[in-house]
Parts: sequence; C-alpha cells; structure tokens
Amino acid sequence: MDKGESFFLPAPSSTVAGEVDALFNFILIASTVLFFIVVFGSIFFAIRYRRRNGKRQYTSEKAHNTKLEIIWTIIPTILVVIVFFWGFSTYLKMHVVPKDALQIKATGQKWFWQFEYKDGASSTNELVVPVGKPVEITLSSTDVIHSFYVPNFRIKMDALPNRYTKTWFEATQEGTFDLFCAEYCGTGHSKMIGTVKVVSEREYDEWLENNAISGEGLSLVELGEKLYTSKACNTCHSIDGTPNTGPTFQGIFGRQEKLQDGTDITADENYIRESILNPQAKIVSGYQPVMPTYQNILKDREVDALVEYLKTLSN
Amino acid sequence: MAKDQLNAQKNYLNEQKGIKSWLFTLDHKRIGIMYLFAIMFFFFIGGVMALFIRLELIRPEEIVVGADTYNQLFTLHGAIMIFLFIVPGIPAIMGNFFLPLMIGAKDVAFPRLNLASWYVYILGSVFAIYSIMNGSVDTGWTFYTPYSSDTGGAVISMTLGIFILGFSSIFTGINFIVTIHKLRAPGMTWFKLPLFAWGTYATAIIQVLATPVLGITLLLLIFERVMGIGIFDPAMGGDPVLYQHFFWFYSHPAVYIMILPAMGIISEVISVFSNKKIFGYKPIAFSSLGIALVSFLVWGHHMFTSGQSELAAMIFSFLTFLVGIPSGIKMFNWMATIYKGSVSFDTPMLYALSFLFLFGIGGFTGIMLGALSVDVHLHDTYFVVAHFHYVMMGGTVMGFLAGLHYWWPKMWGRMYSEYWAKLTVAVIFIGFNMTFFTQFIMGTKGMPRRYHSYVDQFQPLHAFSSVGSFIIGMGFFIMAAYLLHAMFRGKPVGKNPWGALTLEWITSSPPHHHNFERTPLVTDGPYDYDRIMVENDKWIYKDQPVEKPDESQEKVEH
Amino acid sequence: MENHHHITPLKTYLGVAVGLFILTVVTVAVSFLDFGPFNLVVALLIAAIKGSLVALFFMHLLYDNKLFGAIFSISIAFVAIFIILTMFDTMGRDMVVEGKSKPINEKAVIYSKQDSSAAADTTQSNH
Amino acid sequence: MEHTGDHPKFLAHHFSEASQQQESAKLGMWIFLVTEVLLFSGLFVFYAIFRAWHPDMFINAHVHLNVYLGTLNTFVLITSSLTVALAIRGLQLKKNKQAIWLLIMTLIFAAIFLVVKYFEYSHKFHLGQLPGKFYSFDGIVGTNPHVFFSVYFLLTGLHGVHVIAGMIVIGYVLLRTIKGHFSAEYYTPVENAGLYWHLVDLVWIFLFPLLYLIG
Ligand code: HEA
Ligand code: HEA
Ligand code: HEC
Ligand code: CUA
Ligand SMILES: [Cu+2]
Repeated sequence: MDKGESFFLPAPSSTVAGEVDALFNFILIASTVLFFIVVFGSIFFAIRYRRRNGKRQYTSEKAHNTKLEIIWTIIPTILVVIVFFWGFSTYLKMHVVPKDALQIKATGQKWFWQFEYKDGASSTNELVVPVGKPVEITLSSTDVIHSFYVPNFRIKMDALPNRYTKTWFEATQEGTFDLFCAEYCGTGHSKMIGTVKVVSEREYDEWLENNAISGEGLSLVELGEKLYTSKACNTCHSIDGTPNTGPTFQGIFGRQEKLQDGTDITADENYIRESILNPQAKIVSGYQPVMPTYQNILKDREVDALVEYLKTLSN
Repeated sequence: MAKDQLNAQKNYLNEQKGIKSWLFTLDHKRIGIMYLFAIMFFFFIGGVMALFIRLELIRPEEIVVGADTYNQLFTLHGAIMIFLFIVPGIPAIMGNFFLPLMIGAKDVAFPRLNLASWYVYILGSVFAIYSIMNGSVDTGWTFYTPYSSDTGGAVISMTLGIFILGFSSIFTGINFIVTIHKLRAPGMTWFKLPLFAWGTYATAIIQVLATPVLGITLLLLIFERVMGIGIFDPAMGGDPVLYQHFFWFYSHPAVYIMILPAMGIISEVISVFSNKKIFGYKPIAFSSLGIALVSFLVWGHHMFTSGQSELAAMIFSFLTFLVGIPSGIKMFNWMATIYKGSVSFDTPMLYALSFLFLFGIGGFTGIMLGALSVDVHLHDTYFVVAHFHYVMMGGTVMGFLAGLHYWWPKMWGRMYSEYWAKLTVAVIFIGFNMTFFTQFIMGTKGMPRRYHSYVDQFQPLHAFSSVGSFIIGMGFFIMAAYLLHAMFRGKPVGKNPWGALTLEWITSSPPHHHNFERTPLVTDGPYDYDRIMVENDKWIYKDQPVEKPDESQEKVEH
Repeated sequence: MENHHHITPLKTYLGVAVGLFILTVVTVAVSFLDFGPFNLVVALLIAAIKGSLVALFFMHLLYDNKLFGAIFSISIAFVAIFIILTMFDTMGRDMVVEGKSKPINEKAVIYSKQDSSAAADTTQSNH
Repeated sequence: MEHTGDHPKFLAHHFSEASQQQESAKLGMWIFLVTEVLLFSGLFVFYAIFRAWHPDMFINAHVHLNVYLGTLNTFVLITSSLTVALAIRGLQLKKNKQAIWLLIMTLIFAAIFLVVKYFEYSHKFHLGQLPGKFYSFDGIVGTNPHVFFSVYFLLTGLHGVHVIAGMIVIGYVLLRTIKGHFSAEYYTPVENAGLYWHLVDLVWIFLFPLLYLIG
C-alpha cells in the first residue's frame, strides 16, 4: 500500500484530501456505531425473543415511548447537521480557487484530455504540475460531458461543452496519479484515462520550456512517433494490425479504403491530412464517425510529422 | 386428496377459465398476477444482463462483449431494472393484489383503469424491446444530454417507451389514492390502515406528482433530438445541466417510489412474525408521507460535481440529510417492535432481517454521498453503484421477496418449501454482499462506473464481485424453481398460516372472486397482537376467548 | 347518503365570466404600460386572480370537498418548487467563482452560418 | 350477485353507494388534473429559466406574437368554460336539452380557438419563426431567438393537444347526454369532462400573458 492509503481510501495527495478523508472516516465510524445498534440490535432481539417450541404468545401492548422516540430523532439530526456543515465547508474550499494559482486549461474531447499551459505549452492525456503549488484547472469540452477525476486528490469536476467549470488542487506529493474520465461519454469512456505527473517546481519549469518549443530538435518521423501516443491516436488506432475504434495504422499509406458512401479511395498524404483535420469528411466503411478533429490542436508541422510517421508504417 | 379440495373450492383463479377471462379481467387480483408474470420476466432479463456485465468485468480486457455492447448492456440493465421492474414492481403486483384486500374493499376504485395500466405497461415494454432490437441504446439509464441528443441508436423509441410506462405508473397511483380514500371497509379508520397501505399511499403521491415531469423531460429530449429546440443541447443554445435537473426531479423521488412500498411490507412482516403490536404506528405512517414530500426537494444531490451553483448544492445537501431521519425513525421502530416479541424465523422474516442489514448499509452510504465534499470524491464511482444496489436490491428487492414469500400462500393457496426458501435467503444474502460490498471498496479507491475496462489494480476486487453475482444468480434460479413448484404442487394452506391480523387473512386462500363473503366490519386494529392471537385459523381473544364472530366464519356463497 | 349537489346560481356564473372578461382587458391594457421588472409580477398577479376565479367557481372548489382544493394547491406548490430550486442553480452559478455561468459561445450553431463573425467575437471576449 | 333491489344501473359492483362512486370519480379526476399541471410544469420551467437568462431576447421576440388574436382566443376559451359550467347546471336542473346545446356550443368555441390558432401558426410558419433548428427568421435581436419559438410552440402545442383531447371528451359526454345516460342524479362524467375543460382554460390563462403580453 502507498503511504497513507487505508482500507477504503487511496493515498491522500492533495491539500483537501485530508479533510475529505476525515469526514469520510467520521461518517464511517458514526454509521458503524449506529448500524451496530440498530441492525445487530434487531437481530439480537429477534434471537433473544424467538418463539420457543413454535407457540405464539400474547405480547406487550406497548407501542409507544415518547422519550425513546425523541432520542432517536434528535441524535441522528444532530449528527447530520454536523456532517452537513463539515461537508459544505470543505466543498467551498474545493471551489474557491486561491488567487495565486497556476492556470491550466483542460479540454475533454472524445476520448482524451487536452491541456494547455501558459506560454503555449500543451500536452495530451498527461497533466504535468508542480508540487506544493495550487493549480487551477479550467475545464470545458468540445463534445459531450466528461469529468475530470483524480482519486488521489479527491477532486472531480464535470467538463461541460460550451461552458467553463473550475476546480483546483494543490498536490502534496510528487508522483504519477491516475486521471479518470468519470462522466460516461461513449465508446472510449473507459479508455479516457490519463495521468497527473506531479514534479518538483524546477522540473516543471524545465518541462514547460521544452514543451513550448516542442519537437524542434526531432526529425519529423521521430516527432510523429511521439505525437502518436501523446496526442492519443493510440487510443483508437493500433500499429500492429488489430482494428480498434479506428482502423489500424499498419500499412495505411497507399492502402485502398472503402468509404461509407461506397466509393474507394487511396490513402495518400492529402487524404491522411484531411482525415486528421476534418475526420468527418470521409468515413471509412465499417467504422463510426467518432474521430475528433485535431484542427486546433495540432500545429502544421505536427500534422506533417504524423503523416511522415504513418508513411513509415507501410514498409 | 387435500389438493382436490383446493381445486374444488371456488376462488379467483378457477372461477372463470380460459385465456380471455384473464386478458379481459377487471379483478384486481388477476391483474396483480398478470403484473407478477410480466414484471418477473423483465427482472429475469435485467438480471441476465447484469450477469453479462459481471462476466465482462472479470478481467480488464475484452472477454465477451466489446465496449459498445457493454455500454448498451448497462444502459438496458439499468433502464429495465428501474422502469420495468422496480418502479412498477411492488405497487403493481402486491399493491394491486393486496391493497383492496387489506382495507376490506371489493376492488380498486377504477378496475378498468387498472387493466388499462397493465396494457399500457405491456405497450411500453414492447417499445423497449423494439429499441433493444433496433440499434439499442447506449446512453446510460439517465439519458444525459448532449450525449443522448447526438448518439446513434434507438434513443427515441426507448424514451417513448418509458414515456408510455409513465402512464401505467400514473394510473396505478391514481387508483390507489382513490381506493384508500374512498373504499375502506366500514370501521377502517385512517389509523387502522395497515402500514403497507400507508406505504403505497405515499408512493402513489410520488407517482402522481413526479411521473408527469419524467414524461415532459423525455418529450423535450425527443424534441431536442429531432428539432434542436435549444433547451438541453449546448450546440443549440441549451444547457445540459438543466436536463439533469429535469431528470432528477423525477428520478430522485422515484427511488422512494421503489423503497416506500418495500418499507410497508417490512412493517407488516416484522409485526406479524414478531407477533407484536407494531411500535410507533403513527411515526411510521407519517414518516412515509414525510419522505414522500421531502424527496422532491433533494434531487440536486446527483449533481454535486455537475457545475451547478454552490448555493444549490448546499441546499440540496442539507435537505438530503433530512430524508435520512424519517428512514431512521422507521428502522428504530422496527427494532423496538422486535423487542420482547414472539419472534419466528420464517422465510419472510429472514428477508425482513436481510432488509434491515442491507438497507442499513445502503442508507448510511447514502448519507456519505449526501455529504458534499465526500460526494465529490465518490460521485460516479462504484461506490455509488454499490450504494444503489444496496438500497434497491438489498432494500427494495429484499422487501419484495419478503412480501412474495409472505403472501405467496394467499395468492395461490399453497405453500412453498421452507427448506429451500431458507437456503435461498442465505445464498442470495452471501452472494449479494460479495458482489456489492467489494464495489464499495473499489469505489472509494477511485474506480469509475460505466467502465468497460479498468486499470489493473482493481482486478482482484472485480473478479471477486463477479463470483458473488453468479452466486446471486444461482439463488434466484433455486427460487424460481421452488416457487413454481409451490404454485402447482405446494401443500395447501389454510386462511391464515402466519397468524396475521390484517384483513387479507380472514378470507380464504386463494381469495374468491369478490374477496370477502361479505364486507368486513373492522373493529380491531391491524396489529393488536396484545389481545388477539390466531391459531389454526381461529381468532382467539385474550379477554373473551371465543372465536372472532364475524369474518372468520366459513360461509358458502355465490 | 348525501346526494345533494350544490347548484351555482346563474348570476354567479355570469358574474364570474364577466369578471374574467374584464380582467383580460385589464391585463392586455396594462401590458402596454411599462413597470420595468414588475411587468411580470402584474401579469402573473392578474392571471392568478383569473385562475382562482375559474378554480373556485367554475371548478366548484369553493363548494366541493376541501380535499380537492388541497390536492390542487399541492400541484401548484410543486411547480413552484421545481422552478425555484432549479433557479437556485441557474441564477447562481457565478456566486462563488466568477466565469462559470455564461456559455463560451452564446450563439447556437444555427446562427454560425448566418454571421460567423459575430459568433467568433463572443468566443474571443470570453477567454 | 349481491346488488339487489334499488341499486341504480350506473353503480359499479364494488361501490356501495352512488355518492361514494361519484366522489371517487371526482377525486380521481382531480388527481389526474394534478398530473396535467405537472406535465406542463416542465415547460414552465423551460420558459422561466430561459427568460431569466435572456430577458431582452424574450421581449424582442414576443412582439412577433399577435396580441389581438391571443386576446380573442382568451375570450373564446373563457366563454367555452362558461358554457360547460352552465351545461352541468342544466343537467342539475333537469334541463337536458339546454345542457346539450351548451355542450355543443362549447365544442364550437373550442373549434374557433383552434382555427384562430391555425392562422397564428401558419403565419409563423410562413415567416420561418419556427422552433429550434427550423428557425430561419432574422429580425429579432438577442441571443438565440429560436428558443423563444421553441417555448412558444411547445407550450401552445401541448395546450392545443389538450384542447383536442378536451373536445373528444366533451364530444363523448355530449353523445351520452343525447342518449339520455345522464340525469340530475348522475352526471359525474359530464362534471369530470367539465373539470378537464376548465383546466385547459386555466393553463391558457397563464400562457396568454406569459407569451403574448410580457414575453
Ligand atoms: C431504492 C432506492 C434508493 C434509496 C432508498 C436511496 C436512499 C438514499 N440515497 Fe440514493 N441513489 C439511488 C437509489 C436510492 N437511494 C440510485 C439509483 C442512485 C444513483 C443513480 C445513478 O446515478 O445512476 C442513488 C444515488 C445517490 C446519490 C448521488 C450519488 C452520486 O451520484 O454522486 C446520493 C447523494 O446524496 C444519494 C443519497 C441517498 C440518501 C441520503 C438516501 C437516504 O434515503 C437513506 C436513508 C437511510 C438511512 C440513513 C439508514 C437508516 C437510518 C438510521 C438507522 C438512522 C440514523 C441515521 C443517521 C444518523 C443519518 N443517493
Ligand atoms: C432494481 C434495480 C437493480 C437490480 C435488482 C440490479 C441487480 C444487479 N446489478 Fe445492477 N444496476 C442498476 C439497477 C439494478 N441492478 C442500475 C440502475 C444501474 C446503472 C446503470 C447505468 O449506469 O446506467 C446498474 C448498474 C450495474 C453495474 C455497473 C455497470 C457499470 O457501471 O459499468 C453492475 C456491475 O456490476 C451491476 C450489477 C448487477 C448485478 C450483478 C445484479 C444482480 O443482483 C442481479 C441478480 C438477478 C438475476 C440473476 C435475475 C435472476 C432471475 C430469475 C432467475 C427469475 C426469478 C423468477 C422468479 C422469482 C419467479 N449493475
Ligand atoms: C476517438 C478515436 C480516435 C482518435 C483519438 C483518433 N482517431 Fe483516427 N480514426 C478514428 C476512426 C473511428 C476512424 C475511421 C472513421 C473515419 O474515417 O473517420 C479514423 C480514421 C483515421 C484515418 C483514416 C484511416 C484509414 O484507414 O483510412 C487516419 C489517417 C486517422 N484516423 C488518423 C488519426 C491520427 C493521426 C490521430 C491522432 C492524432 C487519430 N486518428 C486519432 C478514430 C480516432
Ligand atoms: Cu470522457 Cu468519459
Ligand atoms: Cu437521489
């Protein structure tokens, strides 16, 4: 088990996580006590007062006890009022973003996350943040509702199409954490898994710098190979010949494709380019028109890089 | 020989014969039975789908179905279980059959409407089946926009089907309210009503007030799909969160449609098998009404992470907790009823105790989900899945099974095998906890729901959960076998095998066509076990040890 | 067995109808005046009065079983609950954190063909 | 069977008295009306939320509705409500002929209402003031005016469906009145049809100012 992981909860790795866990444990304990009283009490009474040798008996006429009734109304009421205020105060904390927070934009798209940092840096499915600094995530979506969920941070917020929502966290621990899409969004919902990489502040700055000028040093093919995973093509396209949500990239270049409208087309540079930027224009038969557009996500050079990379898969 | 006697005696089952006499019957008992078969059929279908879901989740990679089919599976499982099984379930089967009997009426207020509700149910289910076969649906049972407004498949025919089912629910609701108001037997005052009647009454109020909103919601969804009216779809200028308000305005109260009648059954069963006056009759009765009304004010607790305003979240969270208190009042009163009772452990009582155990867990985890900060972590994880299976399967279905076993001898005049029945309770109880307790742990660890595959860390828990589900499946299989056997071959029973005091037990088993030989005159309370005891179908009064004069006498008539 | 039904005098019916006509004229007339935000209040107030007349006299709520009136009032109350609780959300999204209430692009897609420039404008201003 | 002697023909077997049956039917009707109110509630919420979001657009769009036709229809519906009420009174006073004529008049007013509505609709169709994505009018300033017409058509459309349903119900009780099924002792179905019709009127009383007068 990781540090701080309990029977129920994963390791708390953000500043609010501790508070959430405290309330969780409080309810857990209070409920367990009440549960023992009510349920095991009932079972105990049932056994203690079981019918002996199958004979029914007249029983007590008592069906009323004001004192008891008040007790079992008041005590739960007090408990839930405590729980309510406790829960609400942490909830507010989760929603009020500290002033000095780092700002990152996250966009959910079927079925990956696109992150944009200041200075034009960006990443797909991997959120890189510095440890010990509050980070504000401004969420939105380009298609349906997704939900940004990092269990270790105990935060979750839906990403809505055409609207911004916000959440924030301050990681207390370096490491790599799962990032799930928690709102059902279709075929690839369960594959919409990313990671949050919490690094030291120095590493973060370095990363930002490298990323902002991404791929300058690489050849087109190398860059394309990197983009294939970092831009999430691999969630739908394999390179080993197995069809997935989308057709495989193995041998794609020069391949004869049958389109949904019945026509045939040979996959050349232009076709591939169009498939990436305007995927709905030509749909390969046997597949759903679910590929997202990369219009505003990929730079020109990156599209070129992908095309070059795909070419290499055909020999 | 005994068997022949039962067949010779006239009852609602054999008074008229032939398929037509069933399809055109206006007898609430027969309609109840027709509902029983229709609803059980869909429970079976939904259950089989659940088993496929569990099968697929044994390992993270694909085993039997692909992602798209999986999405359709849980959608259909959810939609069938909710709209075709659990919402109509107890009211339409047991309410129909026993409510009039329990209040000493000859029928429900509007028998024709009652029959219509069955046909409407069938019509709605035909739409559902049609959608399954024509492209199916993959939206989740909640039909959230904008996913549902642009995904492919048979969303329109499915929502239309559910829209139609809504009418069936409304018809039942109207019928019950009027029946309880107007058709009580002489002497049956409001506070002599059995608690099951109070439960169905509160349920009917919700059905009438909430179901139309589901109807209009689904209509708007359909219009959004065909015409882009711009209410829910952001592309057309709408707001998807608004859809969630609309949907949960119905669907939260709907969860109390599911649980309140089950709670009514539990009140009956615990009192009867403890042979003791129910503790806190009025608090139990009024808490049903309280739950029914407050349930309309809490829907936003399904939307704590949806981007709704913090103010709304606060209000909804606070009100959510208020619902816990009346539920608690019931639990405490049941405990006090058992105290110093004369408790027997027949099958219905075992189900009732399972109910207390499982609904307790389900309810307390509901409280966790109601707490704002904790819900942020738990929302849309398997914790929620576990919560609602504990309250629906562990609560409602246990209550339903308690009722089914409690009233089975009255419905058919024959008894099932106690041995097999008790064995089944154990099998289902164990399988259930294996299946769903593991899901609590997965949920708190962060396993999101509606996932076709998952990260490896959850593998052992998922596998364990799946094994549990097959055990449940086995349990139901045994149950189907012994109940069917009991229907035809079971040992005939007398009027009142459990020694219960509510009115359905003063008539013969199975009851005859007009329920009672003559309209009962009610003088005793439904739970006066302190002064009445029934032995071998004889009502023995503590102070005047003579047979109950009036209703208990056998009379040959008709 | 009480089988006496209340029979409303003809005068009452006609009076109510005339009242409804007059109120209709009033509400139309008033709509040409401008009370700012109170336009809605005035209009709804008059509608409520008209509605009550219909319910009390035409629908006999005044004379019938009080239960019917109670039932009907409950339905109105639930409509109010529906509207008010939903509005706690839709009107309060900016309360704690700014910038969450407005759509990124106010205009629905059907207008983007007509004037794409305007749509682009709103997108810009919201960033 | 048990029903012997003086049991009236209309009394179903599971009721013991006529008044019980009548009260039951009316109670059932009222509960049904509750479901109708809640069915409309969704559209009222739709209206309320979007009006609160885009008040200017609603005001700019509502001037395109014809207040005069709306007012006319209000008068028509109120009158029809009066005629049903009087028809029931007629039955109570054993003036069945009068009741029949009043019911016929109710039907006529309902038809007038629909005809007026037809002209309003076809005018809007003509201008392209249609709901949702069929909207093709330009000349209304404000955000997403098609939403106003969605609300308008949904509200008046659902109301229109109720008018038609009401006509069918009234037609049915009219037939039965003509056949002489009703008397001063038993006229509950007419009463219930009347209740339904009044509800249709009631809904319109709210729709009219919300849509035509203040938008
Ligand atoms: C039968 C159905 C049923 C019932 C009865 C309940 C009962 C309750 N439910 Fe549940 N719920 C569902 C069915 C049901 N639920 C379903 C289907 C969903 C998910 C839908 C979906 O998303 O697909 C859901 C989801 C759900 C959520 C949303 C979770 C999320 O998606 O993030 C929440 C949040 O507040 C919640 C809360 C509650 C509460 C507080 C109760 C309470 O009524 C419980 C009250 C009972 C008790 C509390 C136990 C007994 C009490 C005592 C012994 C007294 C002492 C008590 C205290 C100290 C409080 N439920
Ligand atoms: C009443 C409601 C109900 C019931 C009873 C059940 C019962 C079961 N459910 Fe389900 N479930 C839901 C309602 C219900 N469920 C809902 C609403 C969802 C959410 C859907 C969504 O996300 O959209 C859900 C989702 C859901 C999931 C999550 C899927 C996901 O998120 O990816 C899982 C996974 O394990 C699951 C499993 C099960 C299992 C194993 C059972 C078992 O208990 C089933 C056992 C039953 C049987 C095996 C049937 C056997 C019957 C017979 C043999 C006939 C008997 C005949 C007579 C008695 C005469 N359910
Ligand atoms: C959400 C899943 C998904 C993602 C992510 C995705 N695609 Fe696709 N892609 C598809 C599907 C489905 C098709 C087939 C239907 C079609 O033609 O649009 C497809 C088709 C294609 C084609 C045409 C293939 C052929 O056989 O003709 C190319 C080229 C392509 N995608 C490239 C990419 C690249 C490059 C990326 C990443 C930058 C990517 N896709 C990301 C789903 C996806
Ligand atoms: Cu994105 Cu689920
Ligand atoms: Cu709920």
